[in-house]
Amino acid sequence: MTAEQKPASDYMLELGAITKSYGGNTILHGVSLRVARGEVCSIIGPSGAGKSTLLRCINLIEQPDSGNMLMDGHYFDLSQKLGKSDLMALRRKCGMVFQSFNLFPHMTVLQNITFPQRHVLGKDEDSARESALALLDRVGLKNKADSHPGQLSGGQQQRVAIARALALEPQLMLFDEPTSALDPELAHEVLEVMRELAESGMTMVVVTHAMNFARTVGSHLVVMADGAILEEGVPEEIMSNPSKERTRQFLSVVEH
Amino acid sequence: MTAEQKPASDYMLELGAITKSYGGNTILHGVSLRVARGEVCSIIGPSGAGKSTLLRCINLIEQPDSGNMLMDGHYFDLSQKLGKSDLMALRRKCGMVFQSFNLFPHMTVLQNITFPQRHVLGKDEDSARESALALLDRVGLKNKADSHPGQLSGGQQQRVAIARALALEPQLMLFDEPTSALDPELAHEVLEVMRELAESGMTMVVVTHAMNFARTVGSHLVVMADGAILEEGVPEEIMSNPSKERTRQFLSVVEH
Amino acid sequence: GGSSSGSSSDSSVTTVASGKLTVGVIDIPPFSSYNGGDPKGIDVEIIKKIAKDNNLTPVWQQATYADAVQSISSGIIDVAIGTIDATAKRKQAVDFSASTYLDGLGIAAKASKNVTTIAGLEKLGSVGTVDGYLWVEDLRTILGGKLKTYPSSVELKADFDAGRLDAAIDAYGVQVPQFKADSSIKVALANEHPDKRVRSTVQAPEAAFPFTKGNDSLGKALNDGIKSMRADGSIKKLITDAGLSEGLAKVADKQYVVPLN
Amino acid sequence: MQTPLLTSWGQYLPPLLSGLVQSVWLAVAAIVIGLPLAFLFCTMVMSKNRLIGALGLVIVEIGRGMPALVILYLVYYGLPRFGISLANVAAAIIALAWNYSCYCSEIIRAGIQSVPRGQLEAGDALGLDSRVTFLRVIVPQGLRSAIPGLLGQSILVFQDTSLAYTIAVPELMKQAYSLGGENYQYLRVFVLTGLVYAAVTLPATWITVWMERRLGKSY
Amino acid sequence: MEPVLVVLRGLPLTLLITIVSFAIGAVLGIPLVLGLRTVVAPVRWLSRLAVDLLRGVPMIVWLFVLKFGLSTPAFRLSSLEAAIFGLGLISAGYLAEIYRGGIQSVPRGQFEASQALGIAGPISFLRIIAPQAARIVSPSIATYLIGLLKNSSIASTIVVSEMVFQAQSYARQNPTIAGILPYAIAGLLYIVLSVPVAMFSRILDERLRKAVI
Ligand SMILES: Nc1ncnc2c1ncn2[C@@H]1O[C@H](COP(=O)(O)OP(=O)(O)OP(=O)(O)O)[C@@H](O)[C@H]1O
Ligand SMILES: Nc1ncnc2c1ncn2[C@@H]1O[C@H](COP(=O)(O)OP(=O)(O)OP(=O)(O)O)[C@@H](O)[C@H]1O
Ligand SMILES: [Mg+2]
Ligand SMILES: [Mg+2]
Repeated sequence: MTAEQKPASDYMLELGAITKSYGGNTILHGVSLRVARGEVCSIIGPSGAGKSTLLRCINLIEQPDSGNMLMDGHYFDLSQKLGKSDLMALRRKCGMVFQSFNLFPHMTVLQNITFPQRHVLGKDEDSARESALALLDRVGLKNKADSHPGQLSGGQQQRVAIARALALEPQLMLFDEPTSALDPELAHEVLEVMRELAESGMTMVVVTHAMNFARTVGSHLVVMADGAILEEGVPEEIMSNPSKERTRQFLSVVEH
Repeated sequence: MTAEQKPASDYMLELGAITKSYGGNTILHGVSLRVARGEVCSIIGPSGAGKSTLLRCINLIEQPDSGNMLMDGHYFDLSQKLGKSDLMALRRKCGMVFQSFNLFPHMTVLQNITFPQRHVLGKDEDSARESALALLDRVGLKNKADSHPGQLSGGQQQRVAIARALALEPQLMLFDEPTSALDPELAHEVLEVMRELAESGMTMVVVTHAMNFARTVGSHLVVMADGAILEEGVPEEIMSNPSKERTRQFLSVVEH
Repeated sequence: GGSSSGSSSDSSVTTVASGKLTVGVIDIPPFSSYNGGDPKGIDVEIIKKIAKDNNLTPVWQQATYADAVQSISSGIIDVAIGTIDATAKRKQAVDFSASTYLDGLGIAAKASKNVTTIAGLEKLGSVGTVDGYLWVEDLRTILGGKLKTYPSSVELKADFDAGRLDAAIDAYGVQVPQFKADSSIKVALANEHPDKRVRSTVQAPEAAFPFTKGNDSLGKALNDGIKSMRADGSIKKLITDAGLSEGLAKVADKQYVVPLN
Repeated sequence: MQTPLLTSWGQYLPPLLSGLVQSVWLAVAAIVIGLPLAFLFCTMVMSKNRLIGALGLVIVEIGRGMPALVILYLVYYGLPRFGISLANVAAAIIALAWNYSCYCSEIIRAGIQSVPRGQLEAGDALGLDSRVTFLRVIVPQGLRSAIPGLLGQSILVFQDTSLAYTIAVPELMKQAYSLGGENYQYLRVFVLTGLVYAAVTLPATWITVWMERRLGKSY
Repeated sequence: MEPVLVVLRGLPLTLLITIVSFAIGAVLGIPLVLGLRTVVAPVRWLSRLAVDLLRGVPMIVWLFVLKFGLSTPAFRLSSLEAAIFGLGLISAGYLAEIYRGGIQSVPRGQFEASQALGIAGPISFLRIIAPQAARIVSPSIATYLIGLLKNSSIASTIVVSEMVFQAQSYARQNPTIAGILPYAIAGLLYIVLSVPVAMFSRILDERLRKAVI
């Protein structure tokens, strides 16, 4: 057991020098990051910077090579192989939303949400159903409960994916480019749901190219390039006055 | 033969009341449009508006149900089944670039460009190779000539796709959301190539969500919704002062 | 022999390939065996003699039962050999020569079981035989579900060897060499104890050569040859040389066709 | 002189149909036994344990590598040498089921591998137990894309029941040979037999195509 | 030792039937798959029926019907010809279906891109679609080839002396030996022959999965 209960700190998430390589290729060169409770942390940066890899390391879809992590008071030594119970504890605390939605296509929208509730939280059918419907209502899709994901637009699918992640009552939500597969209008409806979520106080880490969202909703902006954090701080400040040339170059392109 | 030679007009493309339906579903309700020579015409509008369908009707990947078209002096009666020679004439005049690149994955970058030159224009190996390399140079990818598309980034692939379409020396280029599958930086490099192309005097019809491109490069903006043109005119004017509520709503979302 | 009718041959017999007798050889020793192109067996010797007497060169083709029969109907071969019995139904599709020898019903069983009669079979658990023999239907009436039928002697014997069958019923002549090396198995000729319920034991089926329907010149040649070999004892000698009982040579005067007409 | 074709077919049909019943039941039994086996072999082949994986591979490759007829002979005539003596129907079912399950195992594996990786990751991210993810998320989707292949293989196992005639199972092909041996009209008998097989396999194929098309559409 | 030699004697014919009928099927499968995909409805239905009949009637029956049903004094197939031709036709049916699957899994965009470039239908099919489809279906084709190798044994029923026929014939001519032995030998030989193809197809499959196409 590498996880121990610690007194709750102000930070929901503290990453210490996380490294990750594939084959001989080092993708993350010791990334450290602190995300405060209730904060919306946006990560931006060029393609291949390692943003997705970092997110996947946080919820341990990929096991980092070294580093440590403190999530909501649980400490993880990432250089050791983590046990099942550690993984379970971590995943109960943290939900994830993918660029390509990854809804289960063979289940209805409702089942997509109740299934993990029942198998992870051990909820019974009725209470899972009840909270699933409440969540669908929250993302504006109560009337689609019995549809299959294939019958929904991309924007609707992504909203279901958010509801599915929320169903496990996570403390932290990770988003990996949740809108970049979507048309502007559909992206907008997803960003609106995320904005409401942020307003409700959820701690969020969001990889995104939606600069407007990062500026207006985000309270913390992280710029990554080449497997490291280039700079971080208050979004408005970095956007108007980046300290690194690489950031300036990237921002000029993203904002056209 | 439904195509006849007419004296060259100021317009590269004139569409007259084009309609198209799938099954019983009418997608285009009589679209008319004129694109002047050397003009960059941007088409914007919400998902499902029929933008892609219109583009596919222009180069006749889909045969419209009715309407007519004058392209670079060739007249096409679109309510009749078009013969092979009409289709060939049309496709020699007009190149197309797709959202998903659609390069031929089993050929090298060079072969992707020389293959249609040799089979459509009947060029010999050497001259095809020479002009292909010149085009690759133009899109900044001469050094990737012998790579396979799978080895390139999305932005590089799309630039090759542009070179491939240019290889047939078209009078008109059609782009269907050429950057929406790309990360901002990669999108930027493709938009740069398109900007240069426009500056060289190519007539272009571009379906896009890149408002900055439509504003700065485009000389003509078309807003589509529900299978019809909502409004059209000078980009800056429409963007700053749309005449239709639907346009206003769409613009507010696209520009965040 | 007779007057010459073929232009390119000096045989009076019409055959598929003139001057040649194309023979389908079914592997069923000791009656016939392809033997890599140099066929051996009782039927082979009879055919060789007839071919020689009629100025025909025998051409041997390896055959299976179904393939041989259909090849005769389709005019691919002239005649098939391999202890085949004549029946009225079969005569609608092919013609049969005069009978060559008796096809006795053999019963092979553990010597300890001492089964030598049809009645003895009824006490056993399971009995196998080969499809196509004339006794199959009669046996089925008596034995019902206890009777299993196999595509050829090979499968029958394999199953008997595997111990699933208490008795194997096959042509007596086939069983004698099959089990001659195994003293624990006794092969009995059921015809020595006729049982009315199985006609083949009352009057043994007679083997004959099927040939192309309507080829009368070939029929005559076959009949003449067989009758003369029967008369001069050469068939009997072939049978005894193969180690079989000479009783098999005692073919009745009237040809036996099932059902008897 | 010759009986008219249709009259003789009329006479052949009853025994052929009784053989058909036997064939269908052999095929059904082989499928009912073979499908769970296919899952077992597939999980073995896909297992992370190298030993189990290798064992699975050997079973599957032998099952696919030998003609069904040879498997049948080995099971029926060979096993008694090791003291295992099976009834002919049982041997036929086992041989067909083995052959069938080995092919199906590969079809299922291909189906499972065609499920996008994102599904596995989503299961992980939701904290689902990896067994739950595999059984409830990956397998149902993989099976769906495997269904046309499995149906096709089931049609083939029905045709392969014809091999059971060599071990004296009175199925359709065996009835055909018996009829042919009785009246020497093999060609007529076989043409009718082919039609009887087709009467089952053609509709079955069309159902497969129809299912494929339905499954091709989204959920 | 002798049974091994006898079965080995059938090996050349087994290989000949397998290879030639596979080649016939691979070629005839092309017009069939074009028929399956044509817009001309009657041609499409006929192709469908042909493919389904070829696949739906057991090989044993096809071979018998080909050898004897087509037989007239003027035109006659020898056993070997009937076996090769019959298995070739049946393979065409199976391969046409495999081809169809491959063509369907080439992304639509590839058809549209060649159309937009004005590349003529036949060239686009041969040079753009077919090579991509071929990569997709090559594992299925390898699997089918292994199946065909084994199914060539059905030719024994119309007296083609390939391996199983040799095994059968040996068993029949030597009634005293264990009838099962030659079959076991033949079975082993089939595995020996098919394992390399299976391995090759597995490697090919993995390679193509990873391939930077
Ligand atoms: N499973 C893997 N095996 C090997 N290399 C990988 C793997 N996953 C990612 N990489 C490499 O790691 C680097 C960073 O990838 P990552 O997906 O984290 O970038 P990103 O910042 O999310 O980029 P994008 O904006 O394109 O999504 C890339 O060079 C990628 O090729
Ligand atoms: N082949 C087809 N068959 C049936 N309906 C189609 C077909 N292609 C397009 N449609 C329908 O036509 C409508 C317009 O589609 P189109 O792709 O032209 O929209 P679009 O404006 O390009 O949208 P997007 O921004 O999402 O690309 C949509 O409702 C779509 O479902
Ligand atoms: Mg990423
Ligand atoms: Mg579109």
